[in-house]
Amino acid sequence: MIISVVILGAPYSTQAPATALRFAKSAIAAGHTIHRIFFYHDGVNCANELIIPAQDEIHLPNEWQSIAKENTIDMVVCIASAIKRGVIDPTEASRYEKPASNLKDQFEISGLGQLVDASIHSDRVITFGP
Amino acid sequence: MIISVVILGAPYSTQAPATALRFAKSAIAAGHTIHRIFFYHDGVNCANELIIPAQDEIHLPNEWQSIAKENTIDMVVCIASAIKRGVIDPTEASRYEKPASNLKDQFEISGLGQLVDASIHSDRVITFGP
Amino acid sequence: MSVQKNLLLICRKAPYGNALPREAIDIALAASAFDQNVSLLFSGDGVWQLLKQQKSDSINSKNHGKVLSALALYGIENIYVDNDSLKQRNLSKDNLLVDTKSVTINEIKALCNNCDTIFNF
Amino acid sequence: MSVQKNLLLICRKAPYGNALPREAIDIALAASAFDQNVSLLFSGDGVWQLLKQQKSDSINSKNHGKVLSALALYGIENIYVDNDSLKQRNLSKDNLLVDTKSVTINEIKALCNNCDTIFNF
Amino acid sequence: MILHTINKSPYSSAIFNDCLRLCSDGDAILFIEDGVYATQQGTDSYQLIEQHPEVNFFALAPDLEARGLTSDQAKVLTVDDNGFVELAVKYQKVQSWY
Amino acid sequence: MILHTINKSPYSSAIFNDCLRLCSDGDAILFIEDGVYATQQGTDSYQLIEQHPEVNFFALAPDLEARGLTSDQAKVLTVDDNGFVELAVKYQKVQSWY
Repeated sequence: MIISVVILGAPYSTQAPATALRFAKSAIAAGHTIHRIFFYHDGVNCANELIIPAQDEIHLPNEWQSIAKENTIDMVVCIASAIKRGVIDPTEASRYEKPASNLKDQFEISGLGQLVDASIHSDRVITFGP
Repeated sequence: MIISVVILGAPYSTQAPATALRFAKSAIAAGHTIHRIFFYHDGVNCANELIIPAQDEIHLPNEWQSIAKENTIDMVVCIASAIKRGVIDPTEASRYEKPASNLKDQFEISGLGQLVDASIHSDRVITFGP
Repeated sequence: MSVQKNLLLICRKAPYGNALPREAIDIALAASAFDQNVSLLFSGDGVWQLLKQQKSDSINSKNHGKVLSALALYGIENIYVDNDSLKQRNLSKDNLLVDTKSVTINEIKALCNNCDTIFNF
Repeated sequence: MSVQKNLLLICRKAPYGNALPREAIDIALAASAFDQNVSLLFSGDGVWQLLKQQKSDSINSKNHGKVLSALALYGIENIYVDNDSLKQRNLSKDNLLVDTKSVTINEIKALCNNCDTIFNF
Repeated sequence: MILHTINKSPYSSAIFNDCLRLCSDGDAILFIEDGVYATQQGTDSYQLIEQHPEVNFFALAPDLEARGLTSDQAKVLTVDDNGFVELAVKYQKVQSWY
Repeated sequence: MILHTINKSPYSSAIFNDCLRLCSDGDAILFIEDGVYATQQGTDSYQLIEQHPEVNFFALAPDLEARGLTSDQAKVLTVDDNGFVELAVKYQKVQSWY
């Protein structure tokens, strides 16, 4: 089955990105295809390269990065949600004259159309709320 | 009266930083002293220099920056909350080998002792929850 | 995106305190722009979103009522409101700024069962 | 920080779903390290924080029970639990991993009225 | 005497009930943000307000206005941001419910 | 048929009630994260579970374990992460309550 996942909660504040990660791993292990992970609302913080978790805690952005790489999953960060939360790529940084960018590799900033597209091309869309 | 403010909610996700801002402005106008603003939990995102609000929306990080500058208010961002949420200063960036830092001017990263200190030296501590 | 699906957005949260209600409307607009068949149901605290005379300048926030007025511009016409939720809040359709169809719990269940995807915000 | 104040921390939220309960305990530890007089009250869903046999490896999270065990190391002894909140959840003090004083609603009001600062988490 | 602030709708969150339970006589509750939805007449939460004359109820005007609400002023007094500060000063402690 | 997920405690949030109201016969509710606190016997929320035999109730095992809880398995079946995926596949739609 083709499954897409929506993440609305921030890592280290809510459990949403961690629960979604376990779900995605199990879905892949069961032979399903994760079509896209869409990061929306506070979920966009998963893509912040500057996150430094405590040493005894799971590194959620790295985990998402790995699972996406290994399984060629599309990881899309909603642009409207991201820029107002301070998660920006080099293009935004230069457009808005910001001193740096912080979007993690393997994540891509794009529009809500990618969520609509995911809902069209997936058999299931499952949301992990804050 | 000496008042300190604690902000727990993220800007553009919750109303907390906006409500706290109006409260702080009114307190100053009434002749009170704002001793310290302590940014904790998701409130630390107020200090993210990379935030780009929509054009028709209030720029909360800039507003906090201005009010602190004009009234010499201490704005402390909790280090434990901040680094796991990807808000870091140049010191943290170099310690953890991150490609950039994003702490906004006028904000300072420090420990929870600053919250305890604020509660000792203020007549009132008021928290704005997420 | 040539496939057209039936998408139901359930708006359950009050406006202003949290950004989720606005972000939900953005999804509706995007889906409509991509020719999807979008229905909106305002239920629970979501019915507060529909209230007339919101004056959000007082809290330096974008007016949610105006956000909702974009629904008509995007041709989104299937807008439902949960009748029980209105009653529980001592509200009637006269208090609402958008033209909505008032629905019973059984009609809501039918909406949920007949769509392809549900987003619950 | 030579002044000593009475600080009451009301822990009202369940652990794991959100970081706030852990961050509240961090405040208690910091206040104690700075010689403040710290009291903790577990009330509402906060009483779940005290449950024995939490095995949070299953969700890749730090064990909240172990976080609480730091309270004793920091010499925090005024730990109260809301008796009504326990009952409402069909729990008794036998289910709890920390030694707590069970308090009634009137005792809780007295705690609130007799401290200098309240943090509600 | 304590000033309690409540920032969530009583239809979605239990904090209004939780807060009322801990209120002592003479305490105040100020509804802010989504908390102001508790102040509307003819609802269960308004009944709860009426049942607690020992508590002083207030609502933050900018939050009412933003949401298209008014207060009847009978049981719930409206205060502006300056009034919020005055309440925080008048009461000895502020306890935030969220 | 719909799989509903609930991730908040029934003592703090109204979503368990709100969700039950919208459930059709044969729908399933999976308690995840803080939602699993609804599954404990001898409580009001457990009574609510017992009163809805037309709904299939599940709880996510890793979240129960983390919190020091167990399920009696009588009215609420425990599933692991693989079981969560199986439920999402078995039911036609997933609706998330948070």
